[in-house]
Amino acid sequence: MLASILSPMVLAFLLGIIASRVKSDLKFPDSLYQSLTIYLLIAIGMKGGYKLSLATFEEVWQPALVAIGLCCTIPLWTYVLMRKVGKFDVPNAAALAAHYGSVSAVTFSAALAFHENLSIPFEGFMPSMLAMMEIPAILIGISLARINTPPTESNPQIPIKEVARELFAGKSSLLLLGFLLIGFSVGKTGWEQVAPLFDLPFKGVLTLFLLEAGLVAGRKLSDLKKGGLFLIGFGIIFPIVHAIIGIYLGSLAGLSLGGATILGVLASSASYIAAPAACRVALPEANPSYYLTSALAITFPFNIMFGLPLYHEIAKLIITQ
Amino acid sequence: MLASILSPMVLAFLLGIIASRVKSDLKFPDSLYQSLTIYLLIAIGMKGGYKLSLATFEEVWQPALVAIGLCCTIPLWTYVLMRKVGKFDVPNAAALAAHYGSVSAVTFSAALAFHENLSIPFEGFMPSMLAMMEIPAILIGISLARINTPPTESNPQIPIKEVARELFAGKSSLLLLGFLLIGFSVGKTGWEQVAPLFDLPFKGVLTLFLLEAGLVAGRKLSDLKKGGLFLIGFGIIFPIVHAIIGIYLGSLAGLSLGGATILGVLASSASYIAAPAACRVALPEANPSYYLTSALAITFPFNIMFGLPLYHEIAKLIITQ
Amino acid sequence: MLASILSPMVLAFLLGIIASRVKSDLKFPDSLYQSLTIYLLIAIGMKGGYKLSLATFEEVWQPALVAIGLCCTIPLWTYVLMRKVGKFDVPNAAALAAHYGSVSAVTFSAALAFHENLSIPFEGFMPSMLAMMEIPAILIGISLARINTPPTESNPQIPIKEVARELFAGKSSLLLLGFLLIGFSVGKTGWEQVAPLFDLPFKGVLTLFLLEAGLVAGRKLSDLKKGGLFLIGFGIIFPIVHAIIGIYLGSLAGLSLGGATILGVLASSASYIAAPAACRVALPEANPSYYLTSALAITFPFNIMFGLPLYHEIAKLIITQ
Amino acid sequence: MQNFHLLTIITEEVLATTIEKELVSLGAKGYTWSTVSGKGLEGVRDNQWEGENTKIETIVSEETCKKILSHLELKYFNRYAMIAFYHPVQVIRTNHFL
Amino acid sequence: MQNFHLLTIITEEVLATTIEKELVSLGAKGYTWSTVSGKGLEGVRDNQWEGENTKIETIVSEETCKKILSHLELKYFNRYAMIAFYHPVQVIRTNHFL
Amino acid sequence: MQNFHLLTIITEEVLATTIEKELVSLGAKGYTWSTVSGKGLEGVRDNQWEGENTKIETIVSEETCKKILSHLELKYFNRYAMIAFYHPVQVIRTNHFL
Ligand SMILES: Nc1ncnc2c1ncn2[C@@H]1O[C@H](COP(=O)(O)O)[C@@H](O)[C@H]1O
Ligand SMILES: Nc1ncnc2c1ncn2[C@@H]1O[C@H](COP(=O)(O)O)[C@@H](O)[C@H]1O
Ligand SMILES: Nc1ncnc2c1ncn2[C@@H]1O[C@H](COP(=O)(O)O)[C@@H](O)[C@H]1O
Ligand code: NA
Ligand code: NA
Ligand code: NA
Repeated sequence: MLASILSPMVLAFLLGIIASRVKSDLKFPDSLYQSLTIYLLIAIGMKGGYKLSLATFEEVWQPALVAIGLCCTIPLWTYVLMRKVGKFDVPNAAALAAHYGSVSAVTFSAALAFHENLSIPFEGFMPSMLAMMEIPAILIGISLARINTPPTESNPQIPIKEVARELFAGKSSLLLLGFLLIGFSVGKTGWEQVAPLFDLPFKGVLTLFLLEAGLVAGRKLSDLKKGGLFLIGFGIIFPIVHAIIGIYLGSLAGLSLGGATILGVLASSASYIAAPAACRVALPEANPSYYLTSALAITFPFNIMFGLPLYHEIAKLIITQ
Repeated sequence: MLASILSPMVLAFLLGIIASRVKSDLKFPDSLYQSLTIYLLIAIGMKGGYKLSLATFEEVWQPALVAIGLCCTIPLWTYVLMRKVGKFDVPNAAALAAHYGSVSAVTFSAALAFHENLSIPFEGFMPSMLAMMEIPAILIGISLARINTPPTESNPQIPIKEVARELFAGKSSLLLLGFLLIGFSVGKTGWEQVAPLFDLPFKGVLTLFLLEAGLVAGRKLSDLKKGGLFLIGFGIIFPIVHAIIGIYLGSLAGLSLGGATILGVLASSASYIAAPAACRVALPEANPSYYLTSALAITFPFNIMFGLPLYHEIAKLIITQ
Repeated sequence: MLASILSPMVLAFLLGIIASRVKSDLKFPDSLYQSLTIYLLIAIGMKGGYKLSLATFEEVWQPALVAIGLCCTIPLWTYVLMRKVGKFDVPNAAALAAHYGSVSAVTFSAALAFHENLSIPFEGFMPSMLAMMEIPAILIGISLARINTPPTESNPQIPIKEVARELFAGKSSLLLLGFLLIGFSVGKTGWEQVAPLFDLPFKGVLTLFLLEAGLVAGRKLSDLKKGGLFLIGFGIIFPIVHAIIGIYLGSLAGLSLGGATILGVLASSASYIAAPAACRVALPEANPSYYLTSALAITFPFNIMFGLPLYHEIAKLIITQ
Repeated sequence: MQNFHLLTIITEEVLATTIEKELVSLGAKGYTWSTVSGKGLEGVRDNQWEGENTKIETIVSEETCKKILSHLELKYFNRYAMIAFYHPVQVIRTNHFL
Repeated sequence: MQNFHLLTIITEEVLATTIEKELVSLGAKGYTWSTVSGKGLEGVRDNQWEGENTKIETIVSEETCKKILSHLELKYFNRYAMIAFYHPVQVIRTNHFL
Repeated sequence: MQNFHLLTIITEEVLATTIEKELVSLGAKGYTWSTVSGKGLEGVRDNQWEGENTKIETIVSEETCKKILSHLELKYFNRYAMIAFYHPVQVIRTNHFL
C-alpha cells in the first residue's frame, strides 16, 4: 500500500497539488497538456488493441457485457440519487450521472501502472473496456435531462443524435477506438515498431500528466466548499460502491484478480475529458463547479491515492471468497 | 504488400483522414506539429550523417550525382508538361515544378520504415540524398517563372539570390544539413548518446506525424474538385514515372534494391514544407490550391499507401533483370 | 578535449548560433522550450534524488556545506567587484551578483553528459548541490541592492520575504526540489518505471535544448558591444576563478575528480532561468542587457564549449597534487 | 458610405465552431479567432481542463453587427461565459467585409 | 448612459499576475489576457529567455479607466516595457463590466 | 494634439517579418504580433501546412497610418490573404509612438 502511494505518479500528483497551493508559477503550456492527452489516448488504445488481438472471443465477451452493463446503469442510479438525496436540479443531476457513468483514462492508466508495479497480472484487453465505457453513460446522462425537461422556446435542445455524433467523433473516443483498431490490426511487428514511443516511456509520461493534473486539482480544492459536504461524501462513497460492484461482476465474468480490480477502477472513476465538454454544450444549465469539482478535485485524487490500494484489497477479499 | 498497408504509420494516416471527414474535434496543437517536424528533420539528418561517416566516398558519389541530376531535371519537364498539357499559367506551372522536383522528408521516413519492417537492407547514407535534393528544384522552379515572366512595376520580384539565401537558412534545410554534419562528426559515441531520443522512438513519432498529416490531407480532399481530374491524374502518374526513373538510375549508380527504391521514392515525392513556403513568398500569383492539393492530398497519400509497395515491386523487376 | 567539442550537444549549440546569425526562420515554439525546461528540471531532480537515496549522510554533508558556502559568498565578491572595478550602479551590480552566484541547470547537465562521455565517475548526488545553490545567491543579490539603496516613495520595494516565497515556489526550484524528494522516496522500482522517459533520452533532449539555447545566444551576440569589453572579460575570467575555487574546495570536501569538477562547473555557471525572472521583478532598475548578455551570450557558451574541458584539466592538476 | 464595426466575442471554446458558422450565416464574410485566457463573472478560464476562452473578431456592417448581437443575446448570453462588444473601424478593400 | 472603454495594456509577462490583481482592486470586473510578441523602445520581446509580453484587455467605465492608467503610470511606466491605450466600445450586458 | 491610430493587419505568416521591417521604415516606433487563425476570401487559415495568419498591431500617427496603408495596398493586397483596419485610440507616454 505504501509502495503505491510512494509511486512517482502519485507523488507527482501531490507535488502538483502543493505547487498550486503555494501559488507556484509552474504552469504546463496548454499545448503540452494537449500533447500528453493525445499521447496517453493513443498509447492506451494501441497497446490495448494489440493485446486484444492476442485474446480469444471467449475471454472477452463476458467482461465486455459487464462493462457495458455497468456504464449504462451507473448513470441511472446516480441520477436518481442526485435528484432525491442530493436535491440537485435536473441538469446538474444529469451531468453528474454522465460524469460518474463514464470513465477516466488517466485513472485507468494509473491502475495499470499500479498493477504492473506490484507484478499483479491482468487481462491485456482491459483498454477495450475503457473504450467501450466512455460514451454510453454520457449519452444516457444527457438523455435523462432531455426526458425530464420540457423543451422551451428560449432553450433549444441539440438533438441527441447530434450529441452522439459529436461524442464518437470527439478526440478521446476517436483516438481510443481508432488506435484500438490499429493496435489490433498491426500485429507483433507493428506493435514493436511503435512500442519504444508508446510503451516504454508510458509511466514517465503519466507522471508528467499527473503533475499537471495535480496543479489543476489543487486549484479546484478551493471550490470544494461550493460543492458542500454532500458532494465530498458522494465523490468518495459512490466510487467505492461502484468499484465493489465492478470488481464483483468482473470476477463473475471470469476476470483475474487484476482484471476485476481494473474493471472496478473503471466503474469507480469519473470522466473529465469527454464528459465535461459534452455537458457544457448539451447541458449548459448544469453548473461546472459541481461536476468538475467532484470529478477532478474529489474522486480523481481519492482514486489515485487511496482508491487503488483499497480496491486491490477489496478485490482480494471478494475473489478469494 | 498488405503488411505495408497494415503498418501503424499508414493506419494512423488513414485514421487522420477519417477523423477529418467525420469532422472530429481532434486537432494537434500547432506547436506539437512544429515540434514533430523539428524532431523528424533532426533525427533523419543525424542518423544519415552518422551512417554517411561509415560509408566510403566510392559508394556515395555516383548516387549523389544521380540524386542531383534528378532534382534538377524533374522540375524542367514538369514545368513544360504543366504549361503544354495542363494549360497552367506560368506561376502555377513553376510552383508545381518546384514542388515535384523537391522532396518530402516524411514520405522518405515512411520509405525507411517500410524497408526496415520488411528487413530489406538499404544504404545508410540515403538521408544525405534527401538533404541534397530539397533545395535545387525549388530554385529552378522559381527561376523558370522569372525567365518566363517579364518583370512589371506593380509586380516587384525578390532577387533569386535572396530566395536562395532564405531557402538555405530555412529551417528544413538548416536542420537537415546541420545535423547531417553533426551526425557525421560525432562518431559512434556521440550517436549512441542521442540515439535513445532520435532513433528508437522514430517510428512512433512518425506515426504521430502521419496522424496529423492525415487530418490535413482529409480536409484538403474537399479541394480535389478545384484541382480537377487532370491534377489527380498528374499527382499519381508523375510520381510513378519519377519513381521508375529514380529506381533505374539508382540501380545503375550501384545502389542496392532498397537504396534504389528509396531514391525512387525521393524522386517521386513532392515537397510540402520548404516548397510551399518559398513559393508563397516568391510566386504569390501561383494558387496554393493547386500545389498544396496535389502534393498533400494526392501524391503524398498515394505514395504512403500504394506507392511504397508498388515501387518495391517495380524495383524488384528492374534490378533482378 | 576534441571529443568534448565534437559532442552532439556542443555542436547543436553551435548550429543554433549559426542559424541565428544567418537569420534562419528556425524557431522553437515557445511551448516546446517550456516543455523541455520542465523535462530537464524533473529529470535532473528525479535522478539526483534517487542517487542521493543511495548515498550516505557521511558522503554528502561536506560537499553540501561547500556548495552553500560558495553560493553565499560568490555574490558578495561579485557585487564588490562590479561596483568598484566595473563601475556599475547598485541595481546592476546586485543583479550580476545574483546571476553569477546562482547556477545554470543546463550547464550542469552538459557537465554530467561530458563526464559520462569520458566515462569519468562522479558522485550521483550532485544534482542536490544544484538544487541547493539556486536560490540563496539570488536572495543575497537582491538584499545587497536593498541594503545599498534608500527606499524612496516612487520606488516601492517588494519585501524580501515575498521575493523568497516567490523564488521557492518558482517553477525551477519547485521542480528541482520536488523531484529530488520524489526520486529520493521512490526507490529502485519507482526510478525504473520512469527512467525510460527521464533518463534514457536525457542527452537527446539536452541536444535539442542546446540548439534552442544557441538560437537565443546567437541573437544576443549582437548585444555584446552594449556590454563592453569589461563584461566580456568578466564573463570569462570570473567563471574560471569560481571553477577553480569550486574544484579546490570540492576536493577538500572529499569529492572525486568528477564530482569536484562538477562542483566547479556549478560555481562557475550563471543562472538564466530563476535569476532573470526574479531580478526583473525585484530589481527593475537593473538593465537586462547586462546580466542576460553576460550570462547567456558570454559565460554560458564559454562554459559549454571551452569551460568543461578546461575545468577537467584543472581538476586533474589540483586533485593529483 | 458604409459603416463597419469590429465585433469581438469572448466566450467558451466549446462554442467557437458553432458560433463561427452562425456568424457566416448571419452575414459575416470572414472572422479571426485565437485562444485567450480570461476572468469574468464565471471565474477564471485559463486551461483546457476547466475550460478555455476563444476570442472571435469579425468586421461587419452595422446592420449585421446588430443582427449577430441579438442572436448571441438570445441563444447564449444567459447560459455561457460570454462577452461581446464592438466599435467602428476604418477598413480598406471593403469587398472583404460585405 | 455609462461610457465603456476597452483598455489594453501590453507589458512584460512577469508583471501580468500582479497587474491583474491590481486591475480588480481598482474596479475592473474582468479581464482577458494572452501572450504576444512585440518590439518597442525596450527592443524585441519574443521569447521566454529574454522576456515575453502579455496583452491584458479590460472593459471598464471611463472613471475606472482613468484610475487604472494613473496607477500604471506611477508604478510601472518608467521601469518596465509597457504601453497602454484605450478607446470607447459598445457593450451588451453591462453587468459584466460595472 | 496628435491623433493616434491602432492599425491592425491580419495576413499570411510568411509575410510577417518583411512587413514588420517595412512598418519601421515607414515610421512605426513599435508593433505587437501574435498568431491567429482566420477565415476570409482566401478560405480557412488555421495551421502550418496550409498557412497561418499573423496579426500585427501598431500604434502610429494618422499620417504614418495612411502611409503604411497605401504601401500595403500597392504591394500586398491583390496577391495575398490580408486585411487591414484602423481606429483612433488614446495613448499614454506618446514617446513610444512618435
Ligand atoms: N470586463 C471585462 N473586460 C475584459 N474581458 C472580460 C471582462 N469580463 C469578462 N471578460 C472576458 O469574457 C470571458 C467571459 O466572461 P464572463 O461571462 O463574465 O465569465 C472572461 O473569461 C474574460 O475573458
Ligand atoms: N507603437 C507600438 N505599436 C504597437 N505596439 C507597441 C508599440 N510600441 C510598443 N509596443 C508593444 O509594447 C511592448 C512594450 O513596449 P516598450 O516599452 O516600448 O518596449 C512592446 O514589446 C510591444 O509589444
Ligand atoms: N470580415 C472579417 N472579419 C475579421 N477578420 C477577417 C475578415 N475577413 C478576413 N479576415 C481575416 O483576414 C485573413 C485574410 O483575409 P482574406 O484575405 O479575406 O482571406 C483571414 O484569414 C481572417 O483571419
Ligand atoms: Na465510472
Ligand atoms: Na520529387
Ligand atoms: Na555560479
